[in-house]
Amino acid sequence: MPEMNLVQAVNDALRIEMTNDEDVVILGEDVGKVGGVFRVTQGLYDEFGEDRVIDTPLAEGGIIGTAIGMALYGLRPVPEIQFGDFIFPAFDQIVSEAAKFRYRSGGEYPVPMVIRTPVGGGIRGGHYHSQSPESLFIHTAGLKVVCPSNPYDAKGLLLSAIRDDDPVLFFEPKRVYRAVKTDVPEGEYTIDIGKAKVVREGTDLTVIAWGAMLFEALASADEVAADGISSEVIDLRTLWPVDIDTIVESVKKTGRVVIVHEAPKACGFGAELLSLITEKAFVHLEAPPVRVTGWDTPFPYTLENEYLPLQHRITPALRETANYVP
Amino acid sequence: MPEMNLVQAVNDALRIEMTNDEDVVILGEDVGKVGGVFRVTQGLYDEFGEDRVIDTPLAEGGIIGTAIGMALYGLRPVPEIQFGDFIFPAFDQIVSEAAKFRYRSGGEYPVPMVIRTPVGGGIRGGHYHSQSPESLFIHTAGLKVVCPSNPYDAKGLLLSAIRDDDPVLFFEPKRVYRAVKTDVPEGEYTIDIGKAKVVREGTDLTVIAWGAMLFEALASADEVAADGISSEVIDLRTLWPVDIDTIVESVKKTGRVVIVHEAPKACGFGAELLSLITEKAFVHLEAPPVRVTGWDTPFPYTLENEYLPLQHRITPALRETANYVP
Amino acid sequence: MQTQEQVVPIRTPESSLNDDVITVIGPDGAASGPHDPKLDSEQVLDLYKAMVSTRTIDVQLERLQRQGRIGFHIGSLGEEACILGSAAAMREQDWIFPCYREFGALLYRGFPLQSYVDNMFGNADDLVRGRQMPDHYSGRAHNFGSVSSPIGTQMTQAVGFAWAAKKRGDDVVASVYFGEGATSSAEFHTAMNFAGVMNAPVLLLCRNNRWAISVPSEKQTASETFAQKGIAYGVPGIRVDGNDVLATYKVVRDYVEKAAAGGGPALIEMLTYRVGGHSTSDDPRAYRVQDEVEHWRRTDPIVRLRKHLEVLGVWSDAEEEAFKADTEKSLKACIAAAEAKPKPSLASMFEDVFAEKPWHLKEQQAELESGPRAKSGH
Amino acid sequence: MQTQEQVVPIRTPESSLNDDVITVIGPDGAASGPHDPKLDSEQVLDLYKAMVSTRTIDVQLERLQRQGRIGFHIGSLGEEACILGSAAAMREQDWIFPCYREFGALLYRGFPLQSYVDNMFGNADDLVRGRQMPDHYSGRAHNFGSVSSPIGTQMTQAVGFAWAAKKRGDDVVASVYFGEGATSSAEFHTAMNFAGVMNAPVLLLCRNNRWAISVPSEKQTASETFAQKGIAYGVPGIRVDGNDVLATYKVVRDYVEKAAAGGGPALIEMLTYRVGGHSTSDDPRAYRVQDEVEHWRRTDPIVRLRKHLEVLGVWSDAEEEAFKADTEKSLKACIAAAEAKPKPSLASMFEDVFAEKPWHLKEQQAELESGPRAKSGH
Ligand SMILES: Cc1ncc(C[n+]2csc(CCOP(=O)(O)OP(=O)(O)O)c2C)c(N)n1
Ligand SMILES: Cc1ncc(C[n+]2csc(CCOP(=O)(O)OP(=O)(O)O)c2C)c(N)n1
Ligand SMILES: [Mg+2]
Ligand SMILES: [Mg+2]
Repeated sequence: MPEMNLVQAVNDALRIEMTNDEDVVILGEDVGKVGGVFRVTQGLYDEFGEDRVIDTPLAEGGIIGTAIGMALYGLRPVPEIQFGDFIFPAFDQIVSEAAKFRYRSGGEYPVPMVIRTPVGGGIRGGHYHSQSPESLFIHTAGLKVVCPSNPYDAKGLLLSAIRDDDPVLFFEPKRVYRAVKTDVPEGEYTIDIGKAKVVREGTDLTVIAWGAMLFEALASADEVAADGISSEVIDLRTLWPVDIDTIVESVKKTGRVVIVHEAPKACGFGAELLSLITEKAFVHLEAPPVRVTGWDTPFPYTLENEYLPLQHRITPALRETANYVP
Repeated sequence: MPEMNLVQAVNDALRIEMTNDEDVVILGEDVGKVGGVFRVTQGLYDEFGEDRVIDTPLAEGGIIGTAIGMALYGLRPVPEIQFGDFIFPAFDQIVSEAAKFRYRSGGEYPVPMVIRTPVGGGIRGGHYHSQSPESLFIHTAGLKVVCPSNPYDAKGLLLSAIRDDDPVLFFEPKRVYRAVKTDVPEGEYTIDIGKAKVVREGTDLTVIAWGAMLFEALASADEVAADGISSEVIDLRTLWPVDIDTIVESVKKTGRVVIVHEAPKACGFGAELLSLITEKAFVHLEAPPVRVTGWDTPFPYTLENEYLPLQHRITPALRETANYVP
Repeated sequence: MQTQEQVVPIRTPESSLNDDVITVIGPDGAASGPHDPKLDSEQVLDLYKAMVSTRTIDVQLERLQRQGRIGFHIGSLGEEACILGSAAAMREQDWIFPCYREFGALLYRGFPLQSYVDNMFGNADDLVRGRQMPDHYSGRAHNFGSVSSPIGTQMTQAVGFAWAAKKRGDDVVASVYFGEGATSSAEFHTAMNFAGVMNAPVLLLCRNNRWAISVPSEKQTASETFAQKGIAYGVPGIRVDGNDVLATYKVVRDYVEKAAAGGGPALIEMLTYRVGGHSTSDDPRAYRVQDEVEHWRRTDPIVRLRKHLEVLGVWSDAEEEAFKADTEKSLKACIAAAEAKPKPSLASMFEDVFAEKPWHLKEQQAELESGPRAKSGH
Repeated sequence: MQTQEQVVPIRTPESSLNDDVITVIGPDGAASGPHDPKLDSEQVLDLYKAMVSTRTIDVQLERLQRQGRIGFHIGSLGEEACILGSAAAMREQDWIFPCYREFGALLYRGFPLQSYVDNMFGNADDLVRGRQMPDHYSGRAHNFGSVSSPIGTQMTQAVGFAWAAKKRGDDVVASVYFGEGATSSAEFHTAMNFAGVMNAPVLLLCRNNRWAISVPSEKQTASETFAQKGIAYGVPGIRVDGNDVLATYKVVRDYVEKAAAGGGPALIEMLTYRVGGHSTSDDPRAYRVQDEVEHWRRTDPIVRLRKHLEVLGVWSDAEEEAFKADTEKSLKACIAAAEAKPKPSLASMFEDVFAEKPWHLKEQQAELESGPRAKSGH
């Protein structure tokens, strides 16, 4: 079984589905000849031609607006937004149009489309090459949001996303792009959208993370294991609709939970997770659920590692939560 | 003391500050001659001229982008977005620019600007004339968000907002525009941004609401009072930065809380409030905090009153929360 | 400033002059000139009837709204020629992406009047299930898009749709309607630019009806015409008399054929006038003078076409009365039926958000269905 | 399709032909023609030195980045003439809104080299407090805006800024830089349209350097030129040889004066070429042929101006070497100083989000300052 990094795994999934399905087209800035600024679409332009891998003018609103039109016709566009931070010029097309199209047309017009975009910090990108906008899209009814943490999941989830009949935001943790390699089976396989994965079993507390922060959570889990704290770590994989059963089951077992994400705290997805847990497992909670997140500031350049919820911030949170006595 | 509705109170505040300060300018679609589709700026065009009350071309991105430029020069623009649902073409200018300008420039470039826009349901506006986008802006570091529930607060808060040195989103509950009249003092007075108001004192549970839903919360509070349930109702007035002290103090007293808002539940502001309360008053909670919100669907037309968290949905929540036994 | 003379700016075209506006029907009602589509009287009569019934429906729906029986209507008073002339010029396999004033085009395409009226009431039979405001219909079965309120969003969608048809090798042209105010939107820019670069078979149909709610066209842009905006994108821009149904039909038809033949997109500015308020929520007396309205009433597209019918020697007052009466009769019947229909079910509110209902929507539906509203039958 | 002949589309201007491109410095190095700004040799030399030091700094910073001592640099190799010619044409009271390649203009305005280098290191003395990437500076004290990454956003801001100056009755013109790729952004459309309608004293300066990362200009738009996009907005569009510093200076200066006199906005397309990669993160060999680069090297703006200096009989190789050596020396000193400076404080991360720090940021700051990073001194 070949080893791949996340860039290669996403590229592999795209190649497979473009081979399977003539209707799958890629469009975006620099996705063609050069294969994207992160080289995720490398080789596809040569293999499938400029009608299947389209270098567009510099306008995210146009990329998503035309992609919606293609989906309305029956294609399965996979637009790329070069950085998640640059998705905002397309925000209106995503939240006002793609998200509501099926509903507002009484089911006449589904919009099968996967918006791929790199998110998160870790490459010293400062304000505009580091953000994690997931909660804005989770708040918008009609969108699915996926964020794999590793190459294996990335390939299986992307194949599911492209075959899904609803618009999916597919967030790729750019910090992981080349940092992590896993075995990735050749050919087709899918991972269900909406299913989380318990990546570490434990009994004392539950840690919920996704994307690049999963590895920080695991590192902290190992660190506190030395003090005899047993952490269960959940990789959400799909952010919305979230796998509530896996979360609640774990929290009922541990009674304690720490949620980790890069985005700012205020109205971040951590708030929704904390709320769902409190609503559904209130009587099982032995400690207040804790959020370890990016600060409520713009994303800084030099102090990136002080902004991000890295191991140095997660570990104390795990200790406090595990040792909490009312 | 004259009686005013919310439209008149906002208009009065605008007139006062435009008279005080030459640098205050209004710009937006239809704000001039006709005084806005809700007539909030009526008369200001005649009084202050087309250089102070500007009918712009049909482009929200241009309204906010040029308003930011005016603010950079030293003016205090008060752009109007005709409906909160149409703020998304300006989303990039608001979240990438206005919100981050002071920070990214090391304090060189503050952006004093008040974005006024009508929000919420209640006028049979369907998908695109009914939404409440507050959580998207609360999640974005660098923005203040205000939403008055009545004419008196609207005037005092708007005067504070225009004098504030940071960008403020001023959400006007359109359902309240002409439905509520209160005494409004003539001339100047301000209400501090960041201060909530306990509008009904109670001991059994805390109800948190704002804007149009405040009146539904109060109606339910009265309804359950008949069964001897004593509700404390808080009108947030400023959504962000939220008045955490008033909230926590009340919850510590009651131990039970119901949060009401029109926006969809997932990653709505209710999630942040519930999380803050759980983090700061965990040991005082006698029942799981409850959210009564819009459903996680687009905003419907015919079933508007089944979508909104009106009295018929708040009252059962108050009863259950008050009677909850673990 | 004298140094200016030395700098040669890009020359702006003279084509904004009125004599560049394509017209066919003269003051005497006769059709003439190179743009006469030379339709037979059947076809002309067919267009005339569509325009008359469109207006009849508009008038009735406005009344209905004033009576409080429907919540809202946005109409096309005075714009019938540009809407129906262009719609008729599209071939059966072509697609129409609406703005919000084109119900006449929808019905011309064969969309059932009853379905349209059900949409005006948002009842259980409304094809969009009462989820959107009146006049926010959707007509996939008739190669017709879906109305949404945000200005301009349909334009880039139409471009992508047309490109997709071309990629599949289908003989399909897409047309998209919008007002002159919408040319200020980001969507217009992106749609025009992508259409040009992709050489998409799409026609951008601009109803220049002079007003964007209360904002007159001269406040939308400093360019002399809207058609000249095509120059920024290497896309031809044409101005046609939008109150002349024959001229509109011909120009649109020519560019449909050009696009179908691989000739790419076009921007067509249709000069017309919004005789009514912006919608039933608007009173234009607050911002425009009645003289202007009167001036345009004299160029009323229906009066003009009627004159042409006289030249053709078809149609009579009697036939007209009978036709109007029929239209009103069938409309009244549809209204009566629509008004009697129930609201959509509570369950319908939670459907079609996704292809399959996720757990959280099942929970929320159960919550509503176990609440007082379910019992009271809302 | 024969019916086409009958339809007269808006004529597109011929002004996209190259002979419409304004040039002053000929192949022989002599300045001639109506657009010669007739600067004295001091002024020309001043421009030349600015261009040379800009390039020297570019070269050094690229090296620094390859050595891993700075994280990123985005330069202006080959674009020095259009950047400095236009910057020099702005009057002292005028404002410059940058894209991200205009550090040469920033320094020309008197911004301290040390401050610029501190920004490249994001250290404690960086005026933007290490919050943004390198080359994302801010220069209010020098009538210079703030760099942000999102393409195009500075354009509408410059229009509003210019309008505000006009409203205040101040004699200020704003100029805003952007690349040809940015003309596809919504911001370009809105900025041009608002500038035209508001008759704002603003110059939109398009650096047409042929590439938008890997996308060539012909894929950005189907229009023949970028200047002709002005026609869509009733705004004059001019094309100038952006590798000819004298022509650029003159054209920009003329329109500065026109705007200052109430003549309104202009779009100026400056034809140049991005000789280097898009940034230090980019390797252009992946998408363009070396011949193209070589061709443009022959029109190198510095070589061309040097030739003109020879005609003027000023400047020598010796002076040039000495000047470059000086520049490198002072740059090296700034780098050494910047590298030795500490990081910004943890506290600085929580400042300037708002004018006053709210409770939640105080809490978050306390949390970080009580954690291991504070102790480890990060
Ligand atoms: C993005 C957005 N902004 C504002 C509005 C409010 N609005 C609805 S119609 C309209 C005017 C449109 O004018 P025009 O494009 O000329 O079309 P017309 O109504 O004249 O047919 C405005 C401002 C909207 N629907 N969407
Ligand atoms: C909204 C947005 N989309 C995408 C990007 C990524 N990006 C940075 S520069 C660039 C190309 C810009 O080309 P051009 O406008 O010609 O300017 P140049 O770099 O050539 O000076 C792109 C696509 C961005 N910064 N912002
Ligand atoms: Mg109009
Ligand atoms: Mg470029």
